[in-house]
Amino acid sequence: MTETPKLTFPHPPARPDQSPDFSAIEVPEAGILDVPPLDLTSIDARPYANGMVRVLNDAGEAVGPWADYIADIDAEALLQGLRDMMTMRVIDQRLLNAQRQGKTSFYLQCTGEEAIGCGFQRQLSKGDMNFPTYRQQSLLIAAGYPLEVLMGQVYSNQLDPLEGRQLPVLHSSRDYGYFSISGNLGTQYIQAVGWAMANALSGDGTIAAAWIGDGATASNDFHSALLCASVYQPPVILNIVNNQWAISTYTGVASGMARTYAARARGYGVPALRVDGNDYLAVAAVSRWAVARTRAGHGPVAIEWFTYRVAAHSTSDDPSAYRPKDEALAWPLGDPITRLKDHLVLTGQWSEERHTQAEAQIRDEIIALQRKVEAEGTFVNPKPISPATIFKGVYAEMPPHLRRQRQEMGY
Amino acid sequence: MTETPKLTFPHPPARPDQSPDFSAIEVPEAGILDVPPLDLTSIDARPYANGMVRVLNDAGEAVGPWADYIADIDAEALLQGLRDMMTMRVIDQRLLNAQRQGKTSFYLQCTGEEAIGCGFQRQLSKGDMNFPTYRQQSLLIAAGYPLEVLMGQVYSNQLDPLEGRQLPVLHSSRDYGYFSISGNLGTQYIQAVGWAMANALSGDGTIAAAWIGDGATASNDFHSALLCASVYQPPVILNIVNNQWAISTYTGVASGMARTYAARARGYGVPALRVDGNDYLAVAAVSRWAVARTRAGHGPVAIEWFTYRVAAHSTSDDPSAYRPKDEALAWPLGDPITRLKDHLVLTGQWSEERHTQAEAQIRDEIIALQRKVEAEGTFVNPKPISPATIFKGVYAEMPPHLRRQRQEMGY
Amino acid sequence: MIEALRDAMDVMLDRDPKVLIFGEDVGYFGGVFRCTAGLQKKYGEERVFDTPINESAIVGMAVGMAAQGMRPCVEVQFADYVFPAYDQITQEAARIRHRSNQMFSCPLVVRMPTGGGIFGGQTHSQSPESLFTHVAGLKVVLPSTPYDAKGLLIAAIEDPDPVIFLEPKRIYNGPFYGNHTGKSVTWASHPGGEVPEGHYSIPIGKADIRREGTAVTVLAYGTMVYVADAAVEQTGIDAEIIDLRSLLPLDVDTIRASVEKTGRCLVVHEATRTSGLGAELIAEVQESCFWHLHAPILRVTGWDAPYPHAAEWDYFPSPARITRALHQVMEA
Amino acid sequence: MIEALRDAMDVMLDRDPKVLIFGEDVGYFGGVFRCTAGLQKKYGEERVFDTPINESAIVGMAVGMAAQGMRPCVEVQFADYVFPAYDQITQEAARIRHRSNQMFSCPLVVRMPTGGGIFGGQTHSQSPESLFTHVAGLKVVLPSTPYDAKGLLIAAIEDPDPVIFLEPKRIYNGPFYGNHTGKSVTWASHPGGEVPEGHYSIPIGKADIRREGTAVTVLAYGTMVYVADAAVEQTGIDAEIIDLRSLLPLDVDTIRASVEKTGRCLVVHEATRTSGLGAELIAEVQESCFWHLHAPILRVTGWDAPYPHAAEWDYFPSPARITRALHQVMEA
Ligand SMILES: Cc1ncc(C[n+]2csc(CCOP(=O)(O)OP(=O)(O)O)c2C)c(N)n1
Ligand SMILES: Cc1ncc(C[n+]2csc(CCOP(=O)(O)OP(=O)(O)O)c2C)c(N)n1
Ligand SMILES: [Mg+2]
Ligand SMILES: [Mg+2]
Repeated sequence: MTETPKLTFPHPPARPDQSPDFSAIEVPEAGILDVPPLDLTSIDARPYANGMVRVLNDAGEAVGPWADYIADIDAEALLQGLRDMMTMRVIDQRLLNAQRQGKTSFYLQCTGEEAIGCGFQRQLSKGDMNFPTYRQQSLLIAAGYPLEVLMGQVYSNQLDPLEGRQLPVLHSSRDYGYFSISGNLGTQYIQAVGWAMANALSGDGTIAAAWIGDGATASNDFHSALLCASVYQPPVILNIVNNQWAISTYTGVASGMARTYAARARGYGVPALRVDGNDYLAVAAVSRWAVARTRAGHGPVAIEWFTYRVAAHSTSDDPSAYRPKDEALAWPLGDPITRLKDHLVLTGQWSEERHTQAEAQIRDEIIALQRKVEAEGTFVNPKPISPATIFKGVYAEMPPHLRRQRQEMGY
Repeated sequence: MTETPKLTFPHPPARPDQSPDFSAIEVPEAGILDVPPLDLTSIDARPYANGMVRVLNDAGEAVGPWADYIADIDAEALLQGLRDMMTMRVIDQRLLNAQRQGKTSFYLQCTGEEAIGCGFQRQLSKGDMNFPTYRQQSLLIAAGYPLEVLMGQVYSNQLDPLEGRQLPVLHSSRDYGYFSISGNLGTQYIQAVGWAMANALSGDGTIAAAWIGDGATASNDFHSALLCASVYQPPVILNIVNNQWAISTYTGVASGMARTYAARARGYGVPALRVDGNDYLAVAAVSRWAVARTRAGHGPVAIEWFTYRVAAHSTSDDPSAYRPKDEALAWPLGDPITRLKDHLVLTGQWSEERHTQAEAQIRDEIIALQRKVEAEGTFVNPKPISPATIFKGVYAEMPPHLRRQRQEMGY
Repeated sequence: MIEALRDAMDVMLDRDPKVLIFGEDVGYFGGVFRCTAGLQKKYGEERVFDTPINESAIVGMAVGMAAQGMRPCVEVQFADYVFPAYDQITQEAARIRHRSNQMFSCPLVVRMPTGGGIFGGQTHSQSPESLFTHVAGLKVVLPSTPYDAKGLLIAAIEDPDPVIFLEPKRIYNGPFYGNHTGKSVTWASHPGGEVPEGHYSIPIGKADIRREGTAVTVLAYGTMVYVADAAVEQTGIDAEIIDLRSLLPLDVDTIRASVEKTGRCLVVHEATRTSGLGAELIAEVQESCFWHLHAPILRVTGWDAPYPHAAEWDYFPSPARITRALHQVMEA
Repeated sequence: MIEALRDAMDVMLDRDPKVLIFGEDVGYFGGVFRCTAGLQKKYGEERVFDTPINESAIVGMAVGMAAQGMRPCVEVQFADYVFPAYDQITQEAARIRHRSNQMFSCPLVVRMPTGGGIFGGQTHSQSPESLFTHVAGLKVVLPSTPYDAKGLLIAAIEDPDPVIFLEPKRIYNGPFYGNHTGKSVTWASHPGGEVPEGHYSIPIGKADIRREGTAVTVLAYGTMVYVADAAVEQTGIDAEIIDLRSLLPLDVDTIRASVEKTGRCLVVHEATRTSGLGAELIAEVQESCFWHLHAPILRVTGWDAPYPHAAEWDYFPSPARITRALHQVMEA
């Protein structure tokens, strides 16, 4: 018991000079939580917000009620999920390399988190809209977004639908349900709530899905979103990707003494679940449940995806300065690709050889595609866009002062 | 069970054309909750956040563990509390009148909420700092703030320590532990956290108390404050005055589906209690506990004071347009002055006659004082302050451009 | 002007099911200035509703709705309270069209009462217009008559891009010529108070020549148009008074034509001087009319200090101050 | 410049136990630009610490601490992310001294990297200075050399009022003359890179004449000082280049003296043009030096559009654009 007030400062379990240590992270057994009714209330969501939905156990088996809930997802669909994740990872590797070669100014990987976007997106329907952050490329992969367009954006080249306006990875696609990404953290969260309100008002049957990182839950817009979702009950899924880090800052600085981010959401009266984000089956199951609930008009739901940021924050970051080098290896929830692969091998739907083969094939395809994309321009070898494009789309119609400035520019 | 998403819009229990209806408000019995240990955690605070600490029962008796906790508060102190509240109410009435006579531009009452500020302030010590809103005048009354200064501020006259800078009721007093009030809702909440952090860092043993209305809990700074308090554990008490209304907007628009505001705070990992704010003894007891806890270094605590805004929002407002006229009479927690008076009468420490007498005496004193104060200038009869005061204190030292502007003004 | 604004929203709610109105106290009650009174009753809660007290949430929701195709027209209770929403307005609403290369757009309106003159003190009196005119992607409008208020608000709601719509609260109920002890005038007795029924709009980006003249150009907007009127009347100087109406984009053509004619220019606004809109006006005029100028362009503005409560009229740009400046510009 | 800034904080942490440093990633890691590297280790977590990702919380805490007597110097990771804190900065920090009639004050510093040139796109490149220079109660500082950076940051931390401290990130590591394909220069080889040890300060409010000249006055700050240098060199025009350093308050005396001498003036900044600081500079100069001016004052600025990622160098005010403007000002 303290005697005088002293401040606390949350610390990660280990720093670079220490061994990774995740002993404080409780990993509940797979399969122990029920599938709640679609109209789950925030009060009844308590065990889901403080616990963790997991389907794949350590042996690689799919167990418990949530496994049953998605028993109809067949081998083909699971293999597609595996391929989505593998594709994502290869693209991350290739574009990271491209950045190292100076072919793009910036890149940012989602390594270790592939299951979340890949598994979630496959449960959405056409017309649904994601409001992603910069680390949700996996949604685009699973949505079937043309990879050359995705890469073109990263190279800011002729294939970039944004004509070089945005930083690499800040994609935008109305058709593939991917809202224009802001560099300002958090802003998309309340926008998703507004979009979902419009969905409800127009009765078009579509829903919205907001995405945010654990660090950015500290933002004001996270609060606004939870609050307004609780007040108006629009069809929105509020996803929180807790990957333990926000650049160099440990997740404890964003959570404080709160048990989980899901519990924080529950404080607003929004039902919330915490889910093993490295378990493709758990992701698929909870996503399917959440989408069904939301589409049926039971109001908002929050999901905390528990995962680990394996890569650096971005190409501007070097995590060895603030966390143990092999912390990712110690992560108790494993690697999402390995876990799904092991499950499929165990159940006889896949084999190690086919996996190795598939890996090589995906890599080759992407390398070939990448060459084609790079021919359309890279950072070191650009095919310039007219500078006048700067003035395009500031407004729907160009006002006189912009016309004068464009002339001043020489166009 | 709905089939398609539809928005909800929270409604008050009754509108002007309806009878007041508080049947949905659960009023727990007095005396049923224990006094928790000073190091109460947010997890263990559950019954306190969802329930309600009450000491005075319907018969006017002080009952239960919280009554015992303050058994040493003697008759004199309780009578002082009664006088504080009565003084506050008379001042509110007199200044409301003054506004109606055009002697001040604006006024804002705290009628019905007197117990909260009066009861809380008496538990603080010299050096502690409140970060109030515009409805916490009662803190100043109980702190012994000179009434002529308080009134002078409302008249923006020669006695106003702020020299007419601020709207009436936006007081400021370092010596009496009352931080400069902003007209922008919510901003003080995170500032209080910062102030308390400074207290902890300098180890001076003082604490901070933040105040906010139910409506303003929607503000970003409410969120920031809860979050940062949870992260750094400074010595701050986070008070929420839930008076059911925010101008014309029912508290449901600020709470959404959350059970209580205290529960929302608990979601951040901050222990929280809900308290009958019309029960002076409950206020005194919980305030004493919270101050002791905070000063002993157990970190932040949130308190939701459950009460009712009896008066109009301000002199610019007419509540008959949005709520039943006699809603206040139906309020299930009664009137704080009447309740404390009845208790004191019941226990033989006070009588109806002495009360009537005291009322008249307080009124006379305040009227006399008010005359003196009005002699120093009113809105219709100002004793002008030099216009050049506008430039004073924009900066510690006046920069050249302000000197030029002051000259341009003719000073 | 309140009725005109309400009328504009009424017309648009009626014409376009995508139009939504929301903000603090705007629903059941109809707004603290009564601008939305009766609209919830008429159009239902799904079209006109109350919000939590969080301006960034209000605008953030509106951004999402607008991107989806709705036409939200939201109220911020006082312009002084817009700052929590500043991020959503300047970094989001203003940017979404451009950053998505027109895949998404953001047709929304943020209405807010602006300016002093009601003894509101520093948090009910500010004029933040230049904090928005610096932001590419926004339009900024500030009407000075009920007629303009209605026509411009309709144009703002119909505009494909985000519009900041500032309402000079001092003239909500009638023109104000700067004499605060004088008797108040209502719009009923003023030509600008006549408001046609039904739908009409006034193009954003066009200034209005309120008074033709040859001696000096006075650039003003909102309440200051009337105070300038009064000062010009007092001096007898043949000033041309231009009511800007649209602060971004500016009607540079009209301004230039006038200053080329008069050779002198005075700018009047209530906002804090340094980096106020007056600075931009002066920069623009001196650049495009330099060779026509006979005298330095002066500005009469609010002081570089918070708006005081009691000394409000010492802060407010008075007819006396404008008169003095007019003489100064003419003498040079 | 990074070392100089760190050095300033180091000196102040050491001298004054009330000085606190915090912000996103500034603690253990030392900041994404490394400005605070090593300071937590040296002074402990109570003096230098990491915060949640919430800029309004960072500034809001700082306001409370400053009012209590501390001297917080906080970092906002990029100036583009300051907007959530805009309310706490402009309505609170800037106002507390005045509204409390000096009962409370708010001595805090908000540091933030500003400007483009690092391919950061629209959310890592903005120059929001004029959104702060409009706010009475604030001071706004923007150094262009390591020497100034250290002296001004020390002055800012010692200042009794809130200071917005903008750091031109393009010249964090060395001067930049506007040629992005050229080879990068480090501060080590530049006279402004010399930074004395220990405590010294440079008064806020004083501009620096970087280059004396008689033909035209160039007003610039931050990165643009170097780009202007390069343009002046190219043209051979005998320009006087003034590095403003303090944007609020402005050193009007130095500016006026120069323009009275040269009779011509050019303003250069990277921020969006409309209502940028250039407008205020032009307004001020034309008012105080009108009778000395031989030509309209021109401005070379960022375009009125979001800062693009790929076309960054078409947005950035280049030596070529400045050169053109210089000739134009000289020809008139
Ligand atoms: C408003 C704002 N503040 C700060 C930043 C700088 N920033 C970019 S990413 C980041 C960390 C975000 O962490 P988290 O939300 O956990 O997402 P993750 O990167 O882990 O996916 C920060 C601080 C920003 N982009 N926007
Ligand atoms: C940022 C901001 N937004 C809006 C307002 C306008 N406003 C003043 S008081 C008020 C209602 C506040 O209600 P609540 O917080 O419940 O406090 P109460 O008046 O009931 O004590 C509103 C909306 C404001 N002052 N500041
Ligand atoms: Mg993270
Ligand atoms: Mg209230």
